[in-house]
Amino acid sequence: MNLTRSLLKSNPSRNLVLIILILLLLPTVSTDYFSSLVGKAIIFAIFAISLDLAWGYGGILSLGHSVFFGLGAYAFTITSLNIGTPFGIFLGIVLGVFVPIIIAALVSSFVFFSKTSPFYIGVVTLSLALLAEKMVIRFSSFTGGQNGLSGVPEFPFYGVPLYYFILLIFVLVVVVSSILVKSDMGKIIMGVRENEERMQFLGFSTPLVRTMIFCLSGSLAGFAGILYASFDGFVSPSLVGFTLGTQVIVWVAIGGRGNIVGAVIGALLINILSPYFNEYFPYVWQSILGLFFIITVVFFPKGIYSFIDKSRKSAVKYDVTVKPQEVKILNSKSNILNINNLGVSFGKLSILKDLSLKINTGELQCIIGPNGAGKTTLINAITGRNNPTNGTVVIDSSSIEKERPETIVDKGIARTFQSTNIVGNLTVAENLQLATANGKFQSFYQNTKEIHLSPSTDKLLKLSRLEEKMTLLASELAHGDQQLLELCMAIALEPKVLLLDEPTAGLTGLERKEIGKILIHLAHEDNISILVIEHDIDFVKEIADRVTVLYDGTIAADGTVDQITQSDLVKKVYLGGH
Amino acid sequence: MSLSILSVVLLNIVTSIAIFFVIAVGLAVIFGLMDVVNLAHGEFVMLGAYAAFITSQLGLNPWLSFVIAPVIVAIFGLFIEKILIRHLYGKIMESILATWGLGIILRQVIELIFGKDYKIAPYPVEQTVNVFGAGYPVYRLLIVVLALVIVALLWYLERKTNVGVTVRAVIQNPNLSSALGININRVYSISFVVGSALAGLAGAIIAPLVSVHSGMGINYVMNGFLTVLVGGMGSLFGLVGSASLLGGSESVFSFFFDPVWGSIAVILITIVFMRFKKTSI
Amino acid sequence: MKKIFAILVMIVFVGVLVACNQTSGASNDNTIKIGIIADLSGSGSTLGPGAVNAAELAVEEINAGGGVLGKEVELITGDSASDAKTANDQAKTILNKNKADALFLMSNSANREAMMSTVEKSNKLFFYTPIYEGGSYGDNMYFSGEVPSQQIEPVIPHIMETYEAKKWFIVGNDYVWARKTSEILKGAVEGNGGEIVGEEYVPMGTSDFSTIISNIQSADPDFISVEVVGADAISFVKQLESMGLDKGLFAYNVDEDSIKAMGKGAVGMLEAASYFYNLDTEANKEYLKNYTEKFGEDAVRPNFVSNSPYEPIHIWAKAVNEAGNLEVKEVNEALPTVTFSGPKGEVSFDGEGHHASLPIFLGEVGDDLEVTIVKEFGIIEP
Amino acid sequence: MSFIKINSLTSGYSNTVIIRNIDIEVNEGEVLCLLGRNGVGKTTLLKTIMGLLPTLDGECFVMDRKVSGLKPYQIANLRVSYAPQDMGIFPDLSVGKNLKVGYRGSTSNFEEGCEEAFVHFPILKERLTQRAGTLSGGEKKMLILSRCIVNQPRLLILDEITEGVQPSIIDKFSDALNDIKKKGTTILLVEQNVSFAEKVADFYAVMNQGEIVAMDQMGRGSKQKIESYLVI
Repeated sequence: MNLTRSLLKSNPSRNLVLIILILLLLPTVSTDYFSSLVGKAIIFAIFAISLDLAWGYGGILSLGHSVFFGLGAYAFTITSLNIGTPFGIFLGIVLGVFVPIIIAALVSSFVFFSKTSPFYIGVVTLSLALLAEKMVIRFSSFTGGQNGLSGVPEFPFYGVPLYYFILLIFVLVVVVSSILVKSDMGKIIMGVRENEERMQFLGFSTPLVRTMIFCLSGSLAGFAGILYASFDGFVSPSLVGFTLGTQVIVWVAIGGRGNIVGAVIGALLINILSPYFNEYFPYVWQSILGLFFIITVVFFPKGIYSFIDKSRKSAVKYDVTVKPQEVKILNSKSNILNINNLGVSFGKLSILKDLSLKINTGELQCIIGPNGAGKTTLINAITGRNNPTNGTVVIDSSSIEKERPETIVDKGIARTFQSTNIVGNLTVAENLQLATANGKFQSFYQNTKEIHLSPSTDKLLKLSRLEEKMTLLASELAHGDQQLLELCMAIALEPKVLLLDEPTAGLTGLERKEIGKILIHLAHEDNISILVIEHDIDFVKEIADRVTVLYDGTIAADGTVDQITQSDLVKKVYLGGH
Repeated sequence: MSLSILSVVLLNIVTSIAIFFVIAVGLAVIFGLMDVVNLAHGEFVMLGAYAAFITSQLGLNPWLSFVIAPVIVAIFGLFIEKILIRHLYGKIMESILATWGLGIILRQVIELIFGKDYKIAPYPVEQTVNVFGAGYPVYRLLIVVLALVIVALLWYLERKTNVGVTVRAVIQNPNLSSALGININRVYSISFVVGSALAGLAGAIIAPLVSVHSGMGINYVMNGFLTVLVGGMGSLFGLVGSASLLGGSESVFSFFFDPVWGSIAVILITIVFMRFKKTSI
Repeated sequence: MKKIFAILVMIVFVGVLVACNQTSGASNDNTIKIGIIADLSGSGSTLGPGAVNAAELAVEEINAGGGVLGKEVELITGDSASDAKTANDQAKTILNKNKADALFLMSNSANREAMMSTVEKSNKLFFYTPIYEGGSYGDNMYFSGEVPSQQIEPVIPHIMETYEAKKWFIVGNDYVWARKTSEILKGAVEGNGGEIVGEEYVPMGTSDFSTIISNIQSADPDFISVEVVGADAISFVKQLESMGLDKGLFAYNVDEDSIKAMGKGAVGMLEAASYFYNLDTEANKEYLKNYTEKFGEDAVRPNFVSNSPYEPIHIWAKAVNEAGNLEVKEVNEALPTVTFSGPKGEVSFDGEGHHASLPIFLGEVGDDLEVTIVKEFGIIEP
Repeated sequence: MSFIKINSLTSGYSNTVIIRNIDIEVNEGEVLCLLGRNGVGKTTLLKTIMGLLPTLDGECFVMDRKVSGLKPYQIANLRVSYAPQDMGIFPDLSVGKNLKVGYRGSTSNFEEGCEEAFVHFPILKERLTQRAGTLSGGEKKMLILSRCIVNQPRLLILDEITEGVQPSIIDKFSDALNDIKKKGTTILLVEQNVSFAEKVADFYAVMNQGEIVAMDQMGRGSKQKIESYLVI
């Protein structure tokens, strides 16, 4: 019951319930013709939800979502027509859902698991739509070619009138997808949309998250395709083609992306109204629709639903609980991270040259060096942002130099970035919650309002006064606070090794002192090995156990603060005449 | 295969590449510069073809269509930039949707003005040249020459004048460019107008080869779009290369297998090529 | 405030729905409704407006002659947008919402297939009017266009003999009609001692035929069977001409406006169809006079594709009057018994396959790009 | 006659006011340094003067011309050079082309300006054809300052030009700025590095929470005073 109440509580849910009620009562007051029109519109609304899951929530620009819709329709039609009997129909339904999943998984493995631009997925899906349409026409012996296939068997309805059956499925889809996007997993999906890199360095396999949501979206689109084929009794190449792919984007965009209600409203509105435009203005109806799209896109880029739903992300309170302090086996002064002969080069330009470095347990080590010495590159190479050209990086006797960032995080290495890297569109609390997930997939239905923090994270949270700002959006924080939040998130991962890239840039002296204390505490009390890139030599003097000087891609000096500041070499290359 | 057929086939490949290029170049200017995907590009090409048709209807020399079409479409482009495209800079998704709507409207407006029937634009030259015994139309060779002229002109603009630096600066960082004294809106308007003019020229170039009708643009916009994607943004020679790759493989596959495989090859090459290309959008 | 606004928007939305719904109810007892769906926009739109004209003229003539069962016939027009989904939506609008008694479709086969289940469920009469690949059947469905056998079987022996056409090359769009036509053409050519030296199928919307033309050059046929349609056919013939290829051309599905757009390349092309604008008969002259009177000098010229709804509408009216009521079963029985004589000659449906027997003419394109009839084959059964 | 005159300027992002009621006057040839903790609105003020953010209230004059409401490029064309805090270069253009962007003078003047900049930053001359994106952080800042020198501005606006620059290079920055100052250029700069500010500025202003809380001539003892504000 809690679930129903929470669904009814927020504004969008109430609107959805209203829409569903209207649809439920519709057949009692309307003609068969109108019900069948609306029935089809409802199927397209399911299709629109599937796109919205991928595009609006997952940030996956799918320009050819019709491929999944059409494949579902064709797989169902071909199977059920050729096999017949109830078995054929059920096999058709299974295939109609699984063929799109397989295609979505193939596309995902091709796109998400390599470094390509975010727009590439759009190109691939668009091309796929063009390709699928040509293939369907080419292999006409299976697909009926241009003429399509008719006589598609009806979905097994178990006596429920067709319209209500479709409505029932629609309600299910709406409820399930609303729960999904609000769940803990939903937050992860949105986190990946907002800031893929940060999510990677929080230990999430972002390609896997994207693959998951894309396959889910594909299967839902395929299912909508099955319903469509069965409802309309006919499939044709246009179901897989580029035009339908564009149309569904238009529906979602007009309704409002990133919002289930918006997608539903857009799809219903356009699909119900266009036959009327066609009837009353047969020669210009498409232009009228075209004009409508343009006006919506240009003047109401958030879609028409944004007018109805002005509800801002409500300030949800989170309960913070603190884990008991873990007793760590103190293996002090042993080295935890070994870097041997590490080399990084981009083309002919070599940034790091055969660099070897050991990081000791519980030690706070600072790296200084002139600009361009390769300090950030070193951190990038350790954390898998740029895989090194040669050499090894070993943590706890396992080599990580060829691993992906999330695997490295899993081994216990956390980092921050020079320019802050947080999930701006989520609240401070949600950012922390993502960090405490430790890269694991979370519940697909629960919406946890609890954060389970490690004692040191909790300490930092209190010291930084971020505790008072938990309900703010991360993007609304001041620059310094954002930097602190990022540090909190890195510590929340409970790493063995913490790599910080200029954590105090842009902070005042007082703030620096506070952070310095926390860092010392983390290293000496919680036994975390910390590597800090720092410019401010006074700050370094305050905090460092050990200082390493990086110059021209190699280590120029290594030792205590005093040893380093006395060194002539260091004076020459770094401190200038001071 | 006889020598004459072989040479005709080779010439066909070259002209196909030239056609791919002239269609894509206007789209590339607009996409590369403004992050605006002009899905109505095909309709701009169609307008160019109608301009060629009008030229012949007015009894003017068909050669004039190569001037009239770019000018008419450029003026139209200026108008569209002012009322629509201006709102879409840097918004890829919105631009796709809005220009899709624009394309629909353009098709229907052209139908209302000129009717729905097929129009013809005459060839400026009708002669054929003898290639190892087979006749080959001079006009197709002219397309290649025109494509080369466009390449040379754009190359000169990009490399040899300050226009190139300005344009590339605006692509990379519009805000900074503005703070350095560049009127970015003017750069955008001009680029959109240049892109439109190139689309118009493309329309005039292909008009004599095909039937001119309101729906003709749809056949071109996708290949143009794929060519731009493979060629990369703001790189003239990248575009020439991608037109060669896609146009060439379409011709070769069409000749040895069948035209459906030709168009399938174009799509597959695009997907695979972009996956392994280092710098992409 | 937000809530009130939200509820207001919802009310407006519902209001629109209800309003849309209201319009469907009213049916006027004094009229009998029929519907025509044609491609008024999209790829097929060159032929759509002519089809609506033909239908309007037929309905006007029927009403002038006393209507059907003493009532006036009302024509409802729908745009298929050359798209299957839209075509089906329009079929539903016409049959289910407006309760028309017969639906006439002048569009491609895919759009016909798309509306099949709608038509079957409605239990109304359905007429598919343009040229198509043949082979379809439905209890309440009638097909009045040319099928490949009508255009090929009587015609090919004549062409092969008269024009010494032994070697044929097929160029078609990759879809059912062209494949079916090719199949029948192959039988006819090979049965008369000729051979097919090559065949190529291109996707719809192909604009560059240069590689196809290279293939034709190397195969060196006497005649090319032109099975590409619409804009593609125009591009094909124009490019054929520009490459200097002078082969015989035989077409089935090229309307006369398209021939004009092909220019010089079309000169000498042969085409078999049930109607040409230049048909030199009294009936046709009369028809064209009425047509021009109604739609003006600038109206699109009727051709065998776009004008195809004209005859079946008349036949339907005659059959309903014959049956004496609108019961589908009785009209079905009456339909094979009536014959309508219009501009092309006598047209009638056979009771078995529900296809039309049509007169077939062979036309040749002259230097002025007008078609002259060079041979009449009489009424050919489907 | 003051060169820059700002009257009760209020500005911010969409609905959030970041700075309010700022009054500043700078005479021609003077250098004013804005100091303050992070997030107090220093960058916002500079962006508002440059027209990159909308003025919500008040007005701003440069050389007696009202610049509030003008577009950034119009302000730049009054010979105002601006060095933003981040993203100040075009990473895919070469160093040479970066210097050229927006330059409108004659070629000979351009070359002269370049030579002037290379006196201070000879490393840029070596890297003229290198892609600017491959420069190190400090070199990028050199490039940004050099572009300002090349344009021979009458007003120079610098946003944390020394951020992330090593101490030995910072000295060169102050030398360069003092050279520009000698030519009568007015300079407005935002700094975190108080010692650097001390070396180049005539006046300083300290900002806190969107307002100016102190403004004085730079001189002996200023550093202590400023630092007392910064540790509040």
